[in-house]
Amino acid sequence: MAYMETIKLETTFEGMHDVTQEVQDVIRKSGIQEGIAVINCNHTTAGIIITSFWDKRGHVDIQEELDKLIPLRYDYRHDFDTPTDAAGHIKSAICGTGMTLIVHEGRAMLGSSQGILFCEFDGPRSRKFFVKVIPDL
Amino acid sequence: MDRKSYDNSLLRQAMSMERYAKIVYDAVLPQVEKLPMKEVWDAQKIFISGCGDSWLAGIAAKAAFESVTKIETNPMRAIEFSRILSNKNLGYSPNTPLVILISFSGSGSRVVECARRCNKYGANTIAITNNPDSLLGKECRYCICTGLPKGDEYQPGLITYNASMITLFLIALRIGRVRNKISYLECEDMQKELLEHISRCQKEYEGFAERAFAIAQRWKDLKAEDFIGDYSDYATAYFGSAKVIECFGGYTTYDDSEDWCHINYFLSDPERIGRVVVANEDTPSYKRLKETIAAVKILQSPCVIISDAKKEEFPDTMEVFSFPKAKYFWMQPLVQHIPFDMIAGYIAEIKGIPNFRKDDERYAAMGDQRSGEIVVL
Amino acid sequence: MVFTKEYELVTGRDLLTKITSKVDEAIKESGIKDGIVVVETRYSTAGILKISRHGEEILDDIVREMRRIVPARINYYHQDSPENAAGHIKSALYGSSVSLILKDGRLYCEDSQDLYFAEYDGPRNRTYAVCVMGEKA
Amino acid sequence: MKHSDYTSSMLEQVRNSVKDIETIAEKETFEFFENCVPYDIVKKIGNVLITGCGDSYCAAVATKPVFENADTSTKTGMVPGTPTSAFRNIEFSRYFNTYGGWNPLTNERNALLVISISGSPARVNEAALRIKKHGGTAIAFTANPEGKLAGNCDCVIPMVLPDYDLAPNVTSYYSSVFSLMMFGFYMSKAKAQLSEKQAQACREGLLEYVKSYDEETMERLSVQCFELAKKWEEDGVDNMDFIGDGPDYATAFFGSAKMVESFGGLTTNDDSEDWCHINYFIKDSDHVGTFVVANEDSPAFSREVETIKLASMIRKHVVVITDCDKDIFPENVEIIKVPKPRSVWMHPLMEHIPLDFVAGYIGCWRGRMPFRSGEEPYCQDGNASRFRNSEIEIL
Repeated sequence: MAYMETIKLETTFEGMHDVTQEVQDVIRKSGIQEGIAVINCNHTTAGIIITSFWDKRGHVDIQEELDKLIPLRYDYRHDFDTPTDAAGHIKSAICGTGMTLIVHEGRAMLGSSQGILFCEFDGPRSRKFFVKVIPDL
Repeated sequence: MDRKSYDNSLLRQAMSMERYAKIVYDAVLPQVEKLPMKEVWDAQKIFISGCGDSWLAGIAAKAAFESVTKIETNPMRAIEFSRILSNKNLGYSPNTPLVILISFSGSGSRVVECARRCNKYGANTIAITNNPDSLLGKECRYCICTGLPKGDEYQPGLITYNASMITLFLIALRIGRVRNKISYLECEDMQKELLEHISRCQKEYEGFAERAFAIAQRWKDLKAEDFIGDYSDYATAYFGSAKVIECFGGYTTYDDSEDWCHINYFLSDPERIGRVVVANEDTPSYKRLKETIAAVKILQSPCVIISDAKKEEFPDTMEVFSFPKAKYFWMQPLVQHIPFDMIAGYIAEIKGIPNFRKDDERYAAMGDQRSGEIVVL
Repeated sequence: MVFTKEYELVTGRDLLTKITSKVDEAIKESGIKDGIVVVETRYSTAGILKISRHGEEILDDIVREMRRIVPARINYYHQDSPENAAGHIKSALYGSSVSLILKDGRLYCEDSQDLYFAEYDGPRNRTYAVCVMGEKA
Repeated sequence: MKHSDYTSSMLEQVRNSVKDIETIAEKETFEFFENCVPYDIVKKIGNVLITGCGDSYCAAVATKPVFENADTSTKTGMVPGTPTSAFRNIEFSRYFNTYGGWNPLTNERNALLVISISGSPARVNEAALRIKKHGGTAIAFTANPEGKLAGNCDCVIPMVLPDYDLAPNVTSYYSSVFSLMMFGFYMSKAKAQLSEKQAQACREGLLEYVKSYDEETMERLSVQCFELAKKWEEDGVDNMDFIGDGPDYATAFFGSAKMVESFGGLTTNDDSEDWCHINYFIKDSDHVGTFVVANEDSPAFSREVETIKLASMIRKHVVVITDCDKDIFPENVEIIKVPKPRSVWMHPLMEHIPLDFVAGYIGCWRGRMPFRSGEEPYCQDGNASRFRNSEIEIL
């Protein structure tokens, strides 16, 4: 039986929020040993990525480099909201809003330095994302 | 009767408006320029709130905010903002809405309540106050001090009303500039024009005072004053009514040009009700206002018209206070309340009634506005 | 001898205003035939550019690329307005003066290039100066 | 003479309110609204704008919460409704988005509810034409489905209006309020913000509230208001001050308008906070009558209680219209107790009744013609060309 849970979090402005433990907890709670886990968030100015947790200053680098690639310009065509929102849409599209993980022996198979990050490209906001764990047939 | 012996606070304040405007302008401009660009951008909606005159300053500045920033702007009664407004309107997106809270002393319970409610839901707040160390100044994310010298004469509020408006206008210009809705040239010109329009009008006041005194003598025994104005000019009308009450406790009522025709047209004893209409030539409802003035004429009420149009535009039985045209129409509320302030001030002085019913000890029951209960919903 | 003349103009948003004829006028007025011409503006959100004469579309490309390299971001440390903050940088990077060689009463670049006043935060009232140094013939 | 010996068209309207609303309700069912404004039009409404002149503007203010909070919860709400604004007619037709500019992204999601019983004033027609010019939908609430306004709107809700002689209108107000509230439920139902069952419960709650103004209650209110009005006439009360917050401000405003229409009385109105800053200082406090609408579940109730205390210290004639018990208020204020509805937003439909009674009785004594008809100088504009023939400008 597949298992799904919604995880809520309060983000900060351009915050990088470690959600590795939350995801692992859902997988553990599901009781599923072998299968896949799908993570997705339903926001367009946030993203979910995997990156190294060896040095957390690297997370700031990610936001900074993204900001250089996709600056908070005020003259995007999408000017209905704010520059942060317009740039956030692009950052989110590039990073992706979810991923699929392999579940093995009751855990997501992540490398020793890998972790899952919820990236806020606007914020502070109330956010949520979904984790669904599906067992092998 | 010698006008000089009927000097009063509102008149003195009106006469020194230019000087105070300069003080406020110089104090506020550098503070406004420090408002961060990102937060200015994040404002998708603006609320302006405060009690009494401060709320009116918000209404007076609504047209300015809309024309200069192109952001939806809602002046709101303090109690509506803190208790009635649904919290869905607060903090639904980062730093939005932008809430501007106005209080000269910064200590009234209700505005503090508004600020705390914003903080609870994540709205961005700017306080406009003369006391940055006040509770309001501390609760808000940004505090703009109007910089009026302590201890001068500010009651009943006139200079403080103007200070709020000047500050609001400068904030609007800052937002418009950051969002590139007005160019540098326009912004510079508007800033300059703010003070220049006040100076230009100041020259008229000596003559206005003369006429105001004559009107005050005729109007002192009227039953009530009825004020009419639309949109931003509704603030001018409402403000006039507030001054009547503060100065001599007179009976007043107010409405817009359309609803007046449906309701207040029917007030009894029209010949004993003084009517005041604010009708500017460039306002979109100017023709409507003129129709309303025609209806006032039917009733033969004594009538004062405040306008930037020529005297000849209106029936000759009516007293017209013509103001110089403002280069930017939204600046008119800065000055147009002056004629009726003068009239109210003179009536009070002629009748010998002190401001805020200080002659009647029962009214002292009001006590301190700070003591009210604060409820954060 | 040294001859200096100041000119005024009203700019538009992102507008490149051709000033070649004014420079020529200053040179003629000075009567100098050989030497150096300097064109400079003293504003920090404007500049003087020397641009190829090969078609109007080059001007559009230049404006677009200048904006791409220095976007009008809302998160500069300098917090006047996005256009203004970017304008300071554009002015510094792209230069606010040019020096030209004057030979036999003609500008060395006369056949191939035009001089432009570049506005980075307009519209505004601006001035620039042309200075001609050299020997009268 | 007893209170019931006095009759006038206005008093008749008040006395028959319950019966009349029930007649209206019989016709105005959910099916009725569905026939007037089909589901697919209602569903795409993203922004409700309500406007009208005079009383109709009051009805807009009174019913705003119903649209905003589909769940019609008692406190400021959480459940998504539809963003709603109430406009003074002149503000909508001349100023709304005039300076800020219209937003093409949301224009077609705007729906303007224009309220006018006769449909003839220029300004309401102007408003309807304006919203259509900018891509929105105009929905008329009118008792004259053949009238000008109906012709200018995309959809028409033909209101049922009982027949009375010319008088300051009370029927038009409660029928507007009821129709708007019902339309609010219908819209929330169509947008699936309320379930079929919840919408029905809202309607039933409302009708139950109407019924709670039973004969006994009406009799009590009539007597109390009669005595009150008599006392005020004797004491020479010559100015009335009305206080209310949020939807209750509509009641205060409406009450003040009725005094003007009925006998030309001088009135003013304000909210409970600003009253303390301004109207508190009105002179001659012994001759000012003050009405405060203060219901227990109103989010502003605690402020209203403070304001009532203040008012009672300076004024002799303070009347509180409330659904809660006497003991919370100072002793020297007169309490007019009105029935408590299931939810606080229902109040504006009925709580104006005491004010209407006062206006009606004083109107009888002063012997003024309704709307001063036939009286000089008012009659010089007898056919109300001041608002019927006003020039229409569509901005």
